[in-house]
Amino acid sequence: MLVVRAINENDLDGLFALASQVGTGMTTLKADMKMLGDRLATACASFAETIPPEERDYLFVMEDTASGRLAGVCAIKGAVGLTEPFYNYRIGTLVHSSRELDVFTKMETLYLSNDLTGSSELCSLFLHPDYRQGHNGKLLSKSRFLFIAQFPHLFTEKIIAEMRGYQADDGSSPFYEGLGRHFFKMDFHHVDDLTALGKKSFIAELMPRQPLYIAYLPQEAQDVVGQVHNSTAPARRLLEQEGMHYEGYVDIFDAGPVLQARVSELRAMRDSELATIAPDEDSVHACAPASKEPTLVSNTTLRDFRMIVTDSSNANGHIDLTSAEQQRLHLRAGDTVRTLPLGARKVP
Amino acid sequence: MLVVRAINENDLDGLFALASQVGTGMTTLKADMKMLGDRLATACASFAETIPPEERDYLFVMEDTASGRLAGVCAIKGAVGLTEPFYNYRIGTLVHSSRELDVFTKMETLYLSNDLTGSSELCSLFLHPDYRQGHNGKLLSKSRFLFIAQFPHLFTEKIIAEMRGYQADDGSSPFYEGLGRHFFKMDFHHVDDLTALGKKSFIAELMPRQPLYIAYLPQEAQDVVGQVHNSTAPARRLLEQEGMHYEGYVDIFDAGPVLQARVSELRAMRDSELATIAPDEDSVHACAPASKEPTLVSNTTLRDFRMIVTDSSNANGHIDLTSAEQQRLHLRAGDTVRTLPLGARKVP
Amino acid sequence: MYVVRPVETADIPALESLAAVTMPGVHTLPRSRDRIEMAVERSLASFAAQVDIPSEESYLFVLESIDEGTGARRISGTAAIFASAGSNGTYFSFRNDVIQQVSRDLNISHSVHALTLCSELTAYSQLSSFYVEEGVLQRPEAALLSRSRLLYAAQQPQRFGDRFFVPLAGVTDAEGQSPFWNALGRKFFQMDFLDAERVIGGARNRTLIVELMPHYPVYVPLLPGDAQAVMGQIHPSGELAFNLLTAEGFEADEYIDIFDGGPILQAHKHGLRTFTRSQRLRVRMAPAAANRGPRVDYAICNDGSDAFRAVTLSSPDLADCEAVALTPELCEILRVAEGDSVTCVRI
Amino acid sequence: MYVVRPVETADIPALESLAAVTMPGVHTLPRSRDRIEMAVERSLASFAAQVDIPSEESYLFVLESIDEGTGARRISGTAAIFASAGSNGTYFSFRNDVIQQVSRDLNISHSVHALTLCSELTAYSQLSSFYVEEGVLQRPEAALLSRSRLLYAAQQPQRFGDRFFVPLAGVTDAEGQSPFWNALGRKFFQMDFLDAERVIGGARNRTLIVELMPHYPVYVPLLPGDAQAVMGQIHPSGELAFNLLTAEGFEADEYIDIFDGGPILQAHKHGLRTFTRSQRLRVRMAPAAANRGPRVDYAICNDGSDAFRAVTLSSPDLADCEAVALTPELCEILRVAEGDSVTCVRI
Repeated sequence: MLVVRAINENDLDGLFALASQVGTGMTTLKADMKMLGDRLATACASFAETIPPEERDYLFVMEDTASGRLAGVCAIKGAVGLTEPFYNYRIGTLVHSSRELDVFTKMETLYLSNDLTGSSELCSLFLHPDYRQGHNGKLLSKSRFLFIAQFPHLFTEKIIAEMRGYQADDGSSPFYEGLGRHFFKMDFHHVDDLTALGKKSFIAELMPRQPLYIAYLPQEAQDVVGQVHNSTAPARRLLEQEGMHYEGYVDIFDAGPVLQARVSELRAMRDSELATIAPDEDSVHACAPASKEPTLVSNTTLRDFRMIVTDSSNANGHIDLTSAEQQRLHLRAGDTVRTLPLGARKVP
Repeated sequence: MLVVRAINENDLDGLFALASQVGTGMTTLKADMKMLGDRLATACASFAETIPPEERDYLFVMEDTASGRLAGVCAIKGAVGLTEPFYNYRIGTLVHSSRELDVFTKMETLYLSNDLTGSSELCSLFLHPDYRQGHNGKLLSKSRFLFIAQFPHLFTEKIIAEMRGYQADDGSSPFYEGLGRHFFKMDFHHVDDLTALGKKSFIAELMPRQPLYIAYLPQEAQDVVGQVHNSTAPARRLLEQEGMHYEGYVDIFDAGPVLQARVSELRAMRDSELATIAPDEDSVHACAPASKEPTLVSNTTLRDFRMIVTDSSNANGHIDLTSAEQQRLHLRAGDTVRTLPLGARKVP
Repeated sequence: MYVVRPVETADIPALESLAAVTMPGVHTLPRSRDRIEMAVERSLASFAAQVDIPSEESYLFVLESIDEGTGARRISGTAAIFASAGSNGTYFSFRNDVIQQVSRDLNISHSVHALTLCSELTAYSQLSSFYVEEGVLQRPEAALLSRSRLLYAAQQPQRFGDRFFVPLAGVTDAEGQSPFWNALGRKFFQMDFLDAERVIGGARNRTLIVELMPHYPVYVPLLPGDAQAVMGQIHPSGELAFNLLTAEGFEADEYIDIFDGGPILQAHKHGLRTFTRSQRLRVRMAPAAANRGPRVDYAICNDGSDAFRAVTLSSPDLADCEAVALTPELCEILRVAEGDSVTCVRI
Repeated sequence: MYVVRPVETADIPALESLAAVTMPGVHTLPRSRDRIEMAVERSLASFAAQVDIPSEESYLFVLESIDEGTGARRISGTAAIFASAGSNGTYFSFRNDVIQQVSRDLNISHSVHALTLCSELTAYSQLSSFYVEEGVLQRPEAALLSRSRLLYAAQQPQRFGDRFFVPLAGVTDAEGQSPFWNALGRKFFQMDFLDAERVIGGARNRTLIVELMPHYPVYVPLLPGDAQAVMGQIHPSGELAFNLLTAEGFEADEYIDIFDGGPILQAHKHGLRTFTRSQRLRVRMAPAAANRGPRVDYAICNDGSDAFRAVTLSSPDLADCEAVALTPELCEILRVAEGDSVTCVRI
């Protein structure tokens, strides 16, 4: 059975094994023992609240409780862009019109911006291929929203997630080829690696500073602005179900969309509820409503945050969990949990 | 008793009488018979659906049914900026940092933009001083959200409302004095009048085009960016309760905030529900739940849209309305209404 | 024989027939009878005006050929100079900016070329409407005509700015399509190049340019190859003018036209040979000298206060001379007499 | 008597004591022993170098006074020229842009002044470090020293660019506060003007400028009045240099310094008197002439191929002369002999 939980000091080897599976394309999770070790230390300090909220990096792992193996990982950064500038292109609109000529031209523009500086970021989501089935992907991705709903005071007003941008079959980025290459004069993957290493000052030095009309770009580049990589489309849908939206910010290299939301408007903030674990009695089981859909359930402890998906659901502030489920949450009957229906409620 | 309803051909004199009370500061509602007549004609065509959605201008009046007098007015424009450019300043962030000097400077910038082009706009809200009491202001302002919830297909994805910006006691705008005056070289009120008359091409011609660092402005101007006029603060709060947010767009002259929302995320879209008017029988009255708060109720007819506030509430798809209330809605028992609790539900 | 002189009312019919044959690239030469008349009238008024500060004056010169046998005269070319470009507005051009990009971390450095809409040429004096008949193309009189405007400007500095520029037509294909326009202006104007030139009347000082053209620099590497290739390139019809002007001291790389990307040559008068290398010499009347020794071509003009006239002279080097020998015929054409001063500059 | 010559290693102690007394405005003159030694070494290497393309060379000249009685020599001034500004990076400055604003509807037109961070002065040759002792301020030798750099550049064009510029220190108050810096650079650097100059070592070519300074034009009307007032204004200490340079042909309005807003004078060499008005004359050795007739001051230098030397000469007008009379003493200082060529230009 699976549980998503706060990472701890003993997870370094498991994390490295996972990162070894990631391959290229995820710059924040490289199979580098030094980098992962540093990150793990930051994550432990984050859950222990020994570093300030804006420096925190909450790293969660999905553990297969049967084998102890790590099946996946995901993270929330407390704030981005406070030590190195965090760049995006923002898509704006400029209208050029002349009454004299009866011409009205609406043009989209790219502005280099650091607007998202200070936002909390969802990142580093990776599920081992062996576990890509059932609700596992949803559990892993959505666990972060339940965490935020339980501890909203730890986060800034805005939460974002950068989505990997569109790539052609040969792995090239049409957006990069149409724009960035002219200024960086190096391969897309090389640029990507440099940013992963935190060497970002070259962006300020080499990137065009003036607003760009998108219409100047080659058609192939225009077409992929805000488009995700094919393999990222499901992840995007999950986040959108939770209330995150593409609001016109894209990656400066591959034009992948940034999804964003106000924390207060996340589905989890509206729809998650506290509940008490019902006593494990037959009479209780009998009264529990027939569950229509799975529910995410977490404990309420920052330091040992744990979350599962269950077929039970919250009925008037009570939820019926098996003793195995209680054990995975490190809880028992009478303890408080936070619950969130796994699927988004349909807007009527 | 009051009803908010779609304007009709017979309202011109009443509208003029209202507009005469408005005074300066609301550029879209001037006591000018020609302008008001044109606007009324557009509004009637809008409710009759004889012009395309993006050209529509839904104008609502609040009528005192006892006297037939018009007590207030408000409007929703189908789309802004499609014939004349619609300008705003967008507030962005630029980070200037140097590792070498250990300097990290986060600067706010103003970008001249037409980003909100095509959004639907809430505008022209005015309540006659004689009626500024009770729930009247809420009824008038919020009526528009119930209309949108009933007819969401008529609106674009984004809805905005421009709020009047901060003014000093002498009526001057510190933002305009610190910025616009250098480029327009004329009085704030003169500039405002010109935009009201639709003479907007001077904005393209005279406004600085390059992004501006807010830090360059005088402190008095910096302080009022995104601040509303004192008298507009209550109106701002009403809109914020309905799910509209200040997202960093301000007026180019007085830096008043633009509130905006995705239509799908408005409170009215989530929380309004359809109901059937219960038969007017004593037994029904007895069963109706004790109302905790007033409810907005509208009919469901575009052409004769009417809305009231009542002390009843929607109980499992039924609502109990007095015959006088039914009459004000042009409905009777068994007809369908849309209901929305007047106050926002508290987020738990 | 040829002489350059200010245009006169009697030249209008000749100008009209000239306009009928000029090439498509020359967009500054008026074509209709009405516009030719206006240009001539404006020139007459300009030459006659008392000028303290250069403003809307426009001076039109013609090259007149004189048949040495019959004395018959005909117009063989035109050239104009506006006292102050964009004088009733702003003269817009693209400035060629080079943005240096240096990355310390990556140890790389390169420069990026960008075009910025600018109004810096406003109030420069603008040379325009240069045209000579085919028969004159290879002759020194082509240079004489081009340069006469500057000789006049050197004599009458209060009528002109300290800086001069000349827009030359850019590259268009046989159908009148401009690759530069298609990549840039078309996206904002939503019309063909020739249509745009027509609605704007060839002007570069109109409000609608601010309304429609891009406010932010255009990064050249983002433009399609064919548009990049024609930036700063001249229409073949402008080659002669280009060569004459660069020999004069004009520089071509700083500005290009906002519509067709053609080069705009510009110079401070200190950089122009007509201003820095011309000599004032006394006239010595002499019969045509026997052909002794090497000769060089000079542009020679009278002092212009009344009636400006300029001619070419093939003469021994005048470098260290105090006087120049002119035949009585030339003296008559130049309207000078023995002992008068003339201005000479090597062509 | 005074002579201008390239700096020598033996001058280091004298330069050090000079640096101790120079005024706060002159930020390009090295102050510490180490930096003075580096500057002298670099100059020696530069004069000695074979140069095809101007690069990191920097030439330092000194003005030496020679006591006519004792023959004692002392250093009375310095002046330098960098072959290519920002040669290991980009030379940043603010360009003064004027944005024309015209509204057809409102029938109004005005211009707005904006400062744009630009790298256009990169690869210009840069004059700097001009300083003379108080006793020389009123003497023609001040002009001689300033101009010697250009005389040398005119003789050795391959060592320099075609364009030259000179940043002059801007206005600061007694506490070293710069109103321009306080309105602009401070907002990005978050430190005092003098601290910023210290960390950047007076340079204008560093990556951190790109990282910190504004990328978008600064609209001048938005700056506080005191910052606007000092834009393009010189520190009082720079007045002499300013006057000498503008007399030479430098123009002041196009660029200002990004830190203190001081003027940056610039010119194409075609616009500089040293390049356009200097004469090559033969040396005629002669005893000091009796004082007959009006005299004018000239700067005179040898041909500089070996050891550049320049002096002033008060002489009758040399306008139409082929030779210049020099005393044996001057010939010795200039290291020329009867019949050699020297370059002369009026001061």
